[in-house]
Amino acid sequence: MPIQQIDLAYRVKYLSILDQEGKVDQALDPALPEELLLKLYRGMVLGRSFDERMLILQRQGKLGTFAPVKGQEAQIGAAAALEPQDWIIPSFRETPVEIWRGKPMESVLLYYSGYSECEPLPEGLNLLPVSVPVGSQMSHAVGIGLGMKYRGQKAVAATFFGDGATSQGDFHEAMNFAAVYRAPVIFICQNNQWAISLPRKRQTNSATLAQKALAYDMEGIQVDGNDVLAVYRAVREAADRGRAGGGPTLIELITYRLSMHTTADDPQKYRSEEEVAQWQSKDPITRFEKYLTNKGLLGQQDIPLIAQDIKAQISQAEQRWEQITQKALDPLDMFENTYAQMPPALLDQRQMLKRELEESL
Amino acid sequence: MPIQQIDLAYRVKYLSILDQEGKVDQALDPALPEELLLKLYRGMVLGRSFDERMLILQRQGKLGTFAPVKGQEAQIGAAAALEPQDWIIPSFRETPVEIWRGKPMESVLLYYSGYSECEPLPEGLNLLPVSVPVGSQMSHAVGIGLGMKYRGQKAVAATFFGDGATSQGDFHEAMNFAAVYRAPVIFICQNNQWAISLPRKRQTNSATLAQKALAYDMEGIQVDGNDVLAVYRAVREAADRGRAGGGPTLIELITYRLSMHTTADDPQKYRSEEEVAQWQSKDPITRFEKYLTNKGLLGQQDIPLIAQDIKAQISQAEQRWEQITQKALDPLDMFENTYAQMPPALLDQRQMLKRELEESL
Amino acid sequence: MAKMNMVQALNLALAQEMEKDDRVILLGEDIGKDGGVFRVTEGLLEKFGPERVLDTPLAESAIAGCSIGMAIYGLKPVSEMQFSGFSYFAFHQMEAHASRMRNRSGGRYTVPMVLRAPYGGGVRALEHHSESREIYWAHTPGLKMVIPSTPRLARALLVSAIRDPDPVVFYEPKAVYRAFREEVPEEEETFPIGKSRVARQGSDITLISYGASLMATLEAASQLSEKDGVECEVIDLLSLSPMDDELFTQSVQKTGRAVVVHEAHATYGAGAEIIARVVEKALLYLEAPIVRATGFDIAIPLYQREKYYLPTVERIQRSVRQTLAF
Amino acid sequence: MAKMNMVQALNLALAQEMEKDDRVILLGEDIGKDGGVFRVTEGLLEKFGPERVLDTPLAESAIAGCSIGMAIYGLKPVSEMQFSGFSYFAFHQMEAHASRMRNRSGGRYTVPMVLRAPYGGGVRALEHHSESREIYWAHTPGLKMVIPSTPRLARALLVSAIRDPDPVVFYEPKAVYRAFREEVPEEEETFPIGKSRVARQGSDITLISYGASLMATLEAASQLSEKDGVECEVIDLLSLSPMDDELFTQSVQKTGRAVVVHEAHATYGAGAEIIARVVEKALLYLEAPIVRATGFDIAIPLYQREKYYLPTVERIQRSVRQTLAF
Ligand SMILES: Cc1ncc(C[n+]2csc(CCOP(=O)(O)OP(=O)(O)O)c2C)c(N)n1
Ligand SMILES: Cc1ncc(C[n+]2csc(CCOP(=O)(O)OP(=O)(O)O)c2C)c(N)n1
Ligand SMILES: [Mg+2]
Ligand SMILES: [Mg+2]
Repeated sequence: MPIQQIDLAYRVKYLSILDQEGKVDQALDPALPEELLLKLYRGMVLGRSFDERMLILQRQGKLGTFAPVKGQEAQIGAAAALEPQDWIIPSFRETPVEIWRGKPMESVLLYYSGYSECEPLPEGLNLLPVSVPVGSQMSHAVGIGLGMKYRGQKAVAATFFGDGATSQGDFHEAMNFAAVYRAPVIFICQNNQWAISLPRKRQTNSATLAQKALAYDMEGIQVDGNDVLAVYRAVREAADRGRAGGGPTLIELITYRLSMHTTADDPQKYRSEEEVAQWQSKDPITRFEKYLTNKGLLGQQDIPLIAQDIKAQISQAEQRWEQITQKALDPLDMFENTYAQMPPALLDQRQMLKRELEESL
Repeated sequence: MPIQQIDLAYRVKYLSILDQEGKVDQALDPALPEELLLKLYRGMVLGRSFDERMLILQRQGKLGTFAPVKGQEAQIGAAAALEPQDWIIPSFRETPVEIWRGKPMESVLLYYSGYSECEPLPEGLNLLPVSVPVGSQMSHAVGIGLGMKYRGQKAVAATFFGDGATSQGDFHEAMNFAAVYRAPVIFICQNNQWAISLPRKRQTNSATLAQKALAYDMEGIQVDGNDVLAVYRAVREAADRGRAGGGPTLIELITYRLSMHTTADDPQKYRSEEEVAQWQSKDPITRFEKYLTNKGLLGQQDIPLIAQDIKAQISQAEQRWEQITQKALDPLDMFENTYAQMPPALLDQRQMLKRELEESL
Repeated sequence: MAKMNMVQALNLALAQEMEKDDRVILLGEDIGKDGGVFRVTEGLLEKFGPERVLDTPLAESAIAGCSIGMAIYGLKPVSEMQFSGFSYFAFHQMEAHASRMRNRSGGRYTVPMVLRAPYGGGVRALEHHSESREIYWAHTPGLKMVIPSTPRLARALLVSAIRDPDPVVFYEPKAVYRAFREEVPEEEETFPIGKSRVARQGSDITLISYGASLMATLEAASQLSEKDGVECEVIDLLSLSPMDDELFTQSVQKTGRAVVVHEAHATYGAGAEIIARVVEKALLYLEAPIVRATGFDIAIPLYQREKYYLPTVERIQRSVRQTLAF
Repeated sequence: MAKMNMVQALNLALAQEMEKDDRVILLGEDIGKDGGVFRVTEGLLEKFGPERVLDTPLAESAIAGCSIGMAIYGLKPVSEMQFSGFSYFAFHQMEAHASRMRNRSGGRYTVPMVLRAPYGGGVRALEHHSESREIYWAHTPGLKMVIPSTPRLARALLVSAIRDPDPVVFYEPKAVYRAFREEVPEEEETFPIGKSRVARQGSDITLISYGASLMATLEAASQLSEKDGVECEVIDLLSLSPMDDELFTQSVQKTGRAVVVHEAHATYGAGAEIIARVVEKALLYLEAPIVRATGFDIAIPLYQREKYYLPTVERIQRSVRQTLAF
């Protein structure tokens, strides 16, 4: 009949487990072991503390530009929900996730202090390096997911990106490929409300980012991204689905960047302090701290102890970092790893720089 | 509350007015003037005849590769629904639309016979040249739409593309921009079920292409693309909306490519004759012919007369085309129009070819 | 006349052209409220409103594609790629459409757009923020490719680029943005696209450079004059496409020797084309091989190693001495 | 040994490598049931199944991006861009990721992928189907760029490319696809990436070419020998990156003269780099300017004008005579 309605009955779920007061929804509580709950807490506190420390180092001129993560630490719920054989394909605001996965903090410091290739990542982490070109890493996750499928490996590839990244053509292409091939991929969008100075509402016209999944008939869900339990649960479910052959999932984490976009940015130019204050009250760490305290897992004296412990951990990493950079690294290293084997012209160039360096001694 | 449903109540409309028997749905009939109905008929027949003629010319070696349009002639409903101040940004399978808009048939022949830049389009057509790189022309429509908006012009930009093109990142970016800026753009997807050898179902996982509009909270509709009245109506509504500041629309025209992808393609390699036969019964011209006949607008004797008339029109265009190509066009022309002014190195190159040509005489 | 840095000079060019011509429209990421991450568009949103200064979603290909559409429609879009390292997301748009529309429409439609992008190393930036890949554009017929070296020239060239009837890719050397100030006249000034200039006169050897590398080249020239008594003629290329081969060829005919300096990779870099043109037009004047003092054939490293990658004053001097000693 | 055209030879390389190594996976538009629009992948879907021959949606950037992911994971993807003119949709993926992953991960991850693409003019194709823009890739550190000229070499080079530990962009000259047949051994054959070859020996002048232009170059050489008694040495470059500058430099040292032939645009084309290398390494041997017999600095025109654009046998001969007469 002429005007038919193709009813897609599409609804976007919004998942939240832990409210701002630290009260948990019993029915949805993933009931994680106490050890893991504490580990999650430590991970978040480490994320916050390391971020703060990096900011100081940056202001001291010891680090270059980097992207602070403050306010988005509940992201580690995602890392925790994954298995070691799962791959993580991050963007540039996932330092806590990377550390959870096993990236040494000194590697992070080396990278942001402008030493690049000197220390390769530990083997077997299944963690790709930071990806700076926005949106470009998602199709790598699809490729890795297809690889897993081809090899019959029961694993998933989880890729992280921001709200701004959803505007990129590469986002669309990766989502489409993943859905067409039912690849075991989790698309984790950290919707932190801003892409530098562009607010989420002007980034795209849709009411939610999660609903973009419908364009591919893919599972999509919105999650309180400041609620580490909800993040955990949503990613776990997506991972289970992916492993079972159920294909990809888009997860929109509703969160907020409390700090600047990068250390080169001045957010006061484009957003109000009220907005920031509002979100400050939804802090993912405070909330989880209350929950753990209420649950009796965290005593009042534990909190400063953990904080101190983490500070010590960070300063050990700093020391290792300083040791590495003081090793008088050979600038000629920069010619390595462009190719497996250096071609003749590159050898000549290396030779030239070598001579230059010798003469300038 | 923890698991909320954000109900988007998204439904995709499917519009069809004229059925395969030529019966019209009175309630939806756009009630076009008789003159326009006959013009639409002529346009479709011309589209078909010109296509057939081009195929013969191609097989004779007089044309290079081109993309036949057979089965998709109802597309001119879209051209007819637009006003002259509206812009048309085509892909490569819109020859009938282009001719409707005023592109001379000899221009089409010149292009496909490998003479490119010699004859510019008539002025003021507001019609862009064919765009071969799939999906890349849509953002041009957005730019033109933004220009109209900036200038306060009450007009729209209509861009055509195929089902395959919806997989391109550029499609997504253009849709997103158009929705964000509420640009007066009509995205007309000719879903002809195939992108060369890839069937629509493997191009993307979504049940419809129209639903992709939800990713941008944009209007989206599916239309019987073999029904010229439905095409007309859907485009007219979208144009009205665009002019009134209501923003962009995605229109999915459900149609079928009855012929090969291009003259270099052999569709028997990848699709069944049954499928083609099924779609043949939905031919847009037969259906419209029945309707006009029933309506008393077309007598049995009119049909061959119109066909003859159109043949004559085509052969006049062919003659003009031959005249142009026999004019012994100057190969040095190819240096024109890369820049407004030829840079010195290009002048040298032109000079060099000139000498070469003189010496080879 | 006010002393301005390059950022201010570019801002002046944009503001004045927007004032003069309502077809000029700006598009880009964070160019509005934020004024651009380098502040080149600072204050323009306030002055000209959101219809003329479009803060776009994060999608370079659409920025370029929209600009192409706007230009065809009759506007003069000046779009910003936040860093040249991300301009390749828009590469196919520029390659397939911006560069060809005039040609493929037989002159009916044209694309008078400018694609601005900060480029190059030297400012401790992140990965992908320091590339110098101007050749991608310069090798593409139908595009013009310009790189200014000083505030005053940046202003004049940007005005010329905006007024140019063809698409211009306009790379801005980040390392020069705030490096020094120069008198920039308030009144209109243009500089012809396709022309180079002599940045320093000399008779012993010709140094050909552009963009941020020009600073190091001039410094090397002045040290060589002081220390070695060698007088370098320094050519500031400015336009990579169209290329002004006359000026540097004449200079090489005079000096018989040349060094090319740029931070782009040596292989298939601008130096190669410069050498090829000299060989074609002035081989017999050459008294020594032309040496390339350029970036290496590796992605520019993170900032701690940049000083080894970039053509430094020392590397340039070395190259000059090597050429003179040949 | 069977006589094969280049399409068949490429097909053989793919089939044999897939047989030998289950990490080899093909991705591309219409490469499955259709066998590729040029039939290079004909029969491979039937033989190896849809897990190894992926007919992809129409999205070049995702094809490249997926290939990068697969390669990192441990597979060896060989992806097809239907025409090189559309490979620029994937340019940013190759530039930002394929070319740098080894470097930026300190060697932890590598991208042993091949990006195949038919390129070049001469087959009466549509717009955007005949470009020769290999320099975009060759100027990008971290990528290798290869262009075979004959069936046998195509097979050998493709095998080497697949086995190469780094990403290789592999351009296939459409004009050669079915132009002639050559004996191609059934048993394994490779050809080292980064090496050129002497395609014809001679002592009067060196012609340096690659890809489809090699046919015209060899024909010109043979006519020059017959008509003028001039013996050209013809170098088939094969690898644009890494470039084998030794072989052609040695040849120019012997002959003292050279002509470069390619269908890519002259300006910033491969010829420029070749000339620069000769100047750097053998200036004093040069008895005449090196002439570039190349495509012009305009987009390759539609097919009626291609014969004026492409370096024809006549243009090459003219260039040789001009060089000899210098
Ligand atoms: C392709 C590309 N374009 C532009 C940039 C510059 N840039 C870096 S981050 C950013 C905003 C990203 O926003 P979003 O995706 O929301 O991530 P967030 O920074 O908020 O975590 C921009 C524009 C980039 N890195 N890559
Ligand atoms: C960017 C790009 N990639 C590949 C091609 C080659 N190609 C031409 S048409 C086509 C299929 C297009 O399918 P669709 O969008 O459905 O349009 P249709 O041909 O069915 O009208 C392909 C792959 C191209 N022209 N452009
Ligand atoms: Mg964000
Ligand atoms: Mg189609």
